[in-house]
Amino acid sequence: MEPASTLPTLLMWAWLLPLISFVAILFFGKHMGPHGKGAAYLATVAIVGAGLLSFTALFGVWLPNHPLADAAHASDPLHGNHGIPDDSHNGSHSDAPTSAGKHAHRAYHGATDGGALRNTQRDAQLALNIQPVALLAEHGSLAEHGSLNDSQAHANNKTPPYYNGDFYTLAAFGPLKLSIGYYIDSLTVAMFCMVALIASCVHFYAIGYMHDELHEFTDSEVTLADGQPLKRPGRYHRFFQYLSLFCFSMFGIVIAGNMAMVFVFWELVGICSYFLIGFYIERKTASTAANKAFIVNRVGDFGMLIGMMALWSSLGTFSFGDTKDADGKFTERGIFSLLRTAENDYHLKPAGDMAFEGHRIMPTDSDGEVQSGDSDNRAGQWLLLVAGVGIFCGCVGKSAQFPLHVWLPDAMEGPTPVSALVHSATMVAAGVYLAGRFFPVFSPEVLLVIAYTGCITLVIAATIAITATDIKRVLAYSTVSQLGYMMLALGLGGWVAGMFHLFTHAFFKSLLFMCSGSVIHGVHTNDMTEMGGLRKKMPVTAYTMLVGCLAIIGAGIPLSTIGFSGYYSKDAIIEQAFSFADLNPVHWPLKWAPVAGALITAFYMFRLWYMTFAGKPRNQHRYDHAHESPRVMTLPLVVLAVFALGIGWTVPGTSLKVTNLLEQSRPVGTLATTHGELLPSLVLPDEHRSHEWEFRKPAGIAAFATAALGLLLATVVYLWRFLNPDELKQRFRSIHAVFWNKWWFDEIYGALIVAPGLLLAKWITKFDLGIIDSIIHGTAATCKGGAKVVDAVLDRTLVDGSANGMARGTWDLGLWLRKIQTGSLRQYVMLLVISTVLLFAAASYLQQIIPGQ
Amino acid sequence: MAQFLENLTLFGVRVCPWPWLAYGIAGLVHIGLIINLVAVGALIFIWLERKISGRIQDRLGPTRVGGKFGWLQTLADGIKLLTKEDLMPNGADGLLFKIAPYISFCAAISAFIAIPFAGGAYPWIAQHLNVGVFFVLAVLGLEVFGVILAGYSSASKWSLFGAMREAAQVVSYEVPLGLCAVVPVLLAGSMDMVVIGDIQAGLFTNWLVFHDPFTFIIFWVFVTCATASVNRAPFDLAEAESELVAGFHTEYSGLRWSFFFMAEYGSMFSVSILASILFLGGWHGPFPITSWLGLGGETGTAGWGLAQVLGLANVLLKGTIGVCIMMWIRWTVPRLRIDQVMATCLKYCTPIAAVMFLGATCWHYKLPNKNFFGLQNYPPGVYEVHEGWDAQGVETTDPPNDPPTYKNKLAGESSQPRSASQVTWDKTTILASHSLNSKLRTSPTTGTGAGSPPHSKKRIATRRERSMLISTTTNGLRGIRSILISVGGSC
Amino acid sequence: MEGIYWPSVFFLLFGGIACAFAVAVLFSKNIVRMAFYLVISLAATAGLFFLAGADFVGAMQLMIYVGGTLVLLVFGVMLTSQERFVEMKSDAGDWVIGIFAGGALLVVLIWAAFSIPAWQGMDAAEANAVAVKKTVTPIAMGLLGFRVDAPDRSGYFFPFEIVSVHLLVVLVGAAYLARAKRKTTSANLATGD
Amino acid sequence: MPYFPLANILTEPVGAAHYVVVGAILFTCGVLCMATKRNALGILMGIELVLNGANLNFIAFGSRYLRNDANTLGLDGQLVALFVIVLAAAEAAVALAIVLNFYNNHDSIDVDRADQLHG
Repeated sequence: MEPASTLPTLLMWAWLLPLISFVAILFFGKHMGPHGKGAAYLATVAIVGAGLLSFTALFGVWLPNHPLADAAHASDPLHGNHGIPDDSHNGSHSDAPTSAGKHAHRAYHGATDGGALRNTQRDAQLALNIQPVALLAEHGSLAEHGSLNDSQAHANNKTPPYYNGDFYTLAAFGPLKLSIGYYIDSLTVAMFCMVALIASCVHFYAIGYMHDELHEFTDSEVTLADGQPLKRPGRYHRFFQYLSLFCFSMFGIVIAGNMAMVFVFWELVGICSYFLIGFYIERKTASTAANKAFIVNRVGDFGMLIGMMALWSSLGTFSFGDTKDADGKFTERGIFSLLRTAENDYHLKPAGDMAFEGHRIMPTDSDGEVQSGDSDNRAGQWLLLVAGVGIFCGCVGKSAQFPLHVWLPDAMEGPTPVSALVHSATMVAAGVYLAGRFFPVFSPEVLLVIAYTGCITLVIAATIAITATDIKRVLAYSTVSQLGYMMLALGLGGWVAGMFHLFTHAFFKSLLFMCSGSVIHGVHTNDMTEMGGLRKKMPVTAYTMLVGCLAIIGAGIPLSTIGFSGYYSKDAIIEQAFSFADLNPVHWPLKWAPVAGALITAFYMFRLWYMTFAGKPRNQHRYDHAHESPRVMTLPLVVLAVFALGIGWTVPGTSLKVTNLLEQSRPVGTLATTHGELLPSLVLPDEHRSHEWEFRKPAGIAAFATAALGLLLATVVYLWRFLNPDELKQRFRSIHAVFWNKWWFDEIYGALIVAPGLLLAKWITKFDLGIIDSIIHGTAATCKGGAKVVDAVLDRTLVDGSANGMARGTWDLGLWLRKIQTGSLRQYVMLLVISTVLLFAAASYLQQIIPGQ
Repeated sequence: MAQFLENLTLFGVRVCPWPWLAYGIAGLVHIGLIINLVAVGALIFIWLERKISGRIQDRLGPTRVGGKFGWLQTLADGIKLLTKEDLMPNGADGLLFKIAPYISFCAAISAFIAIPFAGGAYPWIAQHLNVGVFFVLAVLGLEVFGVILAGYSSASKWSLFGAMREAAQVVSYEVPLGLCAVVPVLLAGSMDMVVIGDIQAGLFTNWLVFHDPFTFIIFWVFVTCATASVNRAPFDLAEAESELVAGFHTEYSGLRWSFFFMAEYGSMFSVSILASILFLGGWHGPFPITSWLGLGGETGTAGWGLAQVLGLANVLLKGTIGVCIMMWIRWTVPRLRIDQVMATCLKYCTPIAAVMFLGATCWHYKLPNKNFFGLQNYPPGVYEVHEGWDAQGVETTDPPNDPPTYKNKLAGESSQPRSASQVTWDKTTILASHSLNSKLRTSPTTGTGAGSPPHSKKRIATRRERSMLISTTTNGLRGIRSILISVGGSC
Repeated sequence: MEGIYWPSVFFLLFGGIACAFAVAVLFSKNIVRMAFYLVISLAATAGLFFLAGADFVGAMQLMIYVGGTLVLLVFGVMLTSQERFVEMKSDAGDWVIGIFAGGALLVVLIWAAFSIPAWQGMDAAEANAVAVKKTVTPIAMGLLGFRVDAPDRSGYFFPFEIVSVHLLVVLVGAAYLARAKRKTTSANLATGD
Repeated sequence: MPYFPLANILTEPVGAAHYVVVGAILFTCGVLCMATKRNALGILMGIELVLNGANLNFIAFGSRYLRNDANTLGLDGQLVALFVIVLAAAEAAVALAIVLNFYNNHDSIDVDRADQLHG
């Protein structure tokens, strides 16, 4: 199997299958089976087929050709170069910033087999957690070496293995090429598998969940003018049509080989979420929520466009990967390799043109006061900042980060399977995925912005989730909060941690949402205050949801490798935060926010679980009618529960685990401690540093302690009822008000943006009506008057006169010619014959009398 | 025939000193043979029809005249018809009324001009036309003209209705009939009936009806359309006794009436022979007995003659069986209504024929030279198109020392005295046509032009025709070209 | 008999028949007989085509004109065959003008035909030397766009397609024009008209 | 004055001119049919004659037996004649349909009655 050809083919078909399904349902959906039921099967078959292709790509093509770290160190380009010390770079980094003493970590000096040693240590540590004390001791000894040697001595990581190319070139405008391309590395393949797996579960689940739509649907939430609830034909096939398009779009983002294609599919994902959130379009709330999601995303996309323009105008390409010819020479360089060149040891450095372009946006900044780097370089750095923040703006919108997080909770108006998909694998994942994909472009300053955004988001969202009573809304804010975790991890340099959390979160969040959907399906309400005690009625839902809750709070045995999936990823993030804060004590909030977030997460998740499943029923009527969902819905729950439990584990007997897979596509040049150019004090630690015991221990203990504390609090308040939540609410009324009203974000936006916008529009309307219209009316009146004059003088006498004269002449001629037209066919023929003969005669005669013949 | 007579010498004296005399005698002999075939055939078929209808209706049929089977019954009928009064209605258009039966009869006979009765290099055929299939269909279409004139000139409403129905029916059925006939033409790459018949040599699996599923289906469509186009039951609307008394021949009696019947049986016979040549191997039996017995060989030998006679017997037998099947159908199936007749043609026969034509084309394109049984034993010459042009459209010139061929002799180029055994045959001559034109133009010079050298190189080039071999065993562009050329050859 | 050039004899025969029956068409009063004479004239024309080496066109003439067009014509004749239409006389004045004009036209045409020496024909030896060429395949290839006879001339594929579509349209249109009109008024229904 | 080689027509090959003469006769007869017949079908027959006369010319100018020089139409003559035949068939179908319609509307096939378009 040649991966360069098979991978794109497999993934292309995995990508196109949902499109085929979409097109088929679009045209024939209504006629597929009774009430369009066949559409569901078609869409499900398509996504399952895509999943099969994706897993084939992963296990059949990628893994055999790219063995994971343990299997073959030497052959792996990622790890291979760890063992090769790069002496040539020692000098260039000797003037690297301060705090070298604090960089007491792995220092690999030349001749030894340090790389292999380190790898062995790290993998052993991650996989089996053997003898932490001994490892600590070894680290200690290494640290002494490190203090002796230069901390930057070890080489940066190269470009990860990838395959890129174009399926089809849409257009080429000079150097700018718009193409449908692919960029496939292990992240792409893993994302395909994850998206397809979750989407398959969602499809199966939706087959059961959406069965109301099979027949005429009575929407009890929409009241018509006559007081009757709205009745409308079911839109079963339409739902699956959108789902297919959604999956297709997400696959498109993941496989995209250039920024332009990302943007196209980015917008497709947006429009799909618009369709799906507004699926119950007759409900005012749903249509408003859909509009809100769409418009808020536009704000982010505006920034993304700016970022794209900045990159394009200075780099001249949209492509991620390098294009090489058969000899391995570059024919066209991608963004990543332009910004992180091998000459520069894969450190981020503005490309040549960026300085020039940078001057345009930062003209006054040319007289730099910072000694590091010349003025041109600083201008380029500013441009990189603009580009990075711009791209990140898109991610902010899509991944619902502060301050654009307001749309995601409202997106609850869509059907629950959509929420499960939007909140786990597709829409919001797209933002994090893009941030991960563009990671090599982000300078440390941009990463700091990302980190703070994620930090704020995670705290705010978590606090709102505490007070929400709508079961889906709690989960929605939990999603926002978890996305904040991911962004925080990325911003702190923890690429693997962030992406890993994306994967684990996808599984347990989709599980949680589908469980909540199952609950809603069972009790027909979203309100947790009307639930309670459902554990007995719907055991499968309850216990799978319990698995989800445990996963999201990161339950596990501290400092071990045993735990739910969230345990691995969340601990990795907190470790990264500790590692970062160790180097940058100024940014202490970034250290404590995730810890605090873990506490709140545990609290609100178990609040949710207790309110729903434990205790006594609060609404006996609803409790009596509650029932377990059909098997087509619970089966995906169980599947997802298994994954939520075990996605972070190593496959026994192999080194196959998600982090190892992700490590293979670690972005170029991110395995080194770097420093900000614009903020020289900012130090971005190498991610591997966070795995050291020094940070593992406090982080693990903190995470466990906070989670346990949160769980305990929730138990105390909501299960044992030692503390009455209503009394607490009364006591902390002001804080509750803040949380309950979602920090008044919607109101603030309404007052700051929407109201001034409306006011401005009103003024402009007045300007339009009063001034512009009067100008136009005046002009029109003038023209009209002029025309009247011309009409009277010129038109009526001269033009009309001549036209009438011609008409009269024609009329008279016609009257005269009329006599010839007798209407008799035979006379016409006779005329023809006679005139032919006459013509012949005339021609012959003329031929004779004309001289010179 | 004409060539034979032209060169025939008895006791050292040429029998025909002038070529036109040879042609005249040959023509008379052909005409006599054909008229005899149609007339005697009609006698036999009428008797056969009465016997068959009798047996089908559980009675004996004619038994009296001529012995046990009543085999002279038709002769007696004929004598009776001859002695009948020749009536003509008062309001009739005399000229047309009188001439109409002869038109039908002539058309029926004319069809036999182009029908070969035995194939081979020297086919037994009155006039070897290279557009034979086309000619036969055209002439069969003419037969309706007599019917229409008869219907009109009888000054009878019954007759007029019959003629109108006949006109509508025949004109409609010519379309699917032509479509069906095009398929064998396509497969053979020629409209020459001799070629079409000769490609089906060998086992019966080589018959074009077994060439592929499409030809098998289209054969039955052909049978249906042929039945309709010769105006036989269940399509005999023009003479529907129950509604129109006797249709177009209501007012006819005596010999004129019998001419219509001879025309009908003649055309039945001709379409049956046409079907047998197009689909059922023609003069080739189901098993190649002649080649097993080692017959054939040099033209003019006894073995060859025996083989030709066997072929003749095959053709006549197949034609007779076809006629018998038509009779069987007539006495089994009730007559359709006129709208049903038209629906059968327009809604069923034409679309089926069109689709089958397409299918056969695709088969021929995808599996050239292969039939339904997966055999590959069509003679290679089947898929060669022999013309005076090569694939690039350039006229080819001959090597100067080519052996003299049939064409050369026909053109009178060679001065050697020819006997049939001396003539060298090659593949091209099978397809060589000698149209009316070429015969008229070249034959007078054979006597006078003997010994005259070839005039110029150009003349040689144009006289000699080279074969253009189109390989059909390869697909792709060349395959497409072969289809184009065979379609072109069949158009 | 020895000096007779037989193609010319057949030309005279066919041409004579064609002209004679064309004149018969002109002077016949009965519409059905006109059709009959026309058939004979056209069949003789087909013979002339054969004689000129255009055997395929001749066969087409037989099949389409004589077999198809005239059947249609006769069909029309019968549909309208009422006594008053079978023989419709024209004015004598029309005849006089027609004969004079037509005669003048004929004279002009014949005079023109014989005034070009290249059209006079070849001598016998030259005519005998002309090669016999079959026309079916070249015509078919020409219709399919390949000119095997004259590679420098263009093929007729496109006109062929246009004519095919044209025929289809014409036949549909003709069927539409000639379709039976439904009598819709209730009065007609009541009276059985 | 042109040379009329009628004397030796039996012993010499005919030329294109002879064909043209036959075509001219057919043409003239057709034209006169159109000009004198009152029956619409007669006019149709005249058209057929005219087309045949024209066809005869095409065939004659394309025939290498009648005029064997480089200026012959060659197969083009035959191809054009084919098109004429096919179009004549189409024309006849339409014309018959028109005539039948005319008959249905006017209960007559007298073309002299079809003079609504007179001036």
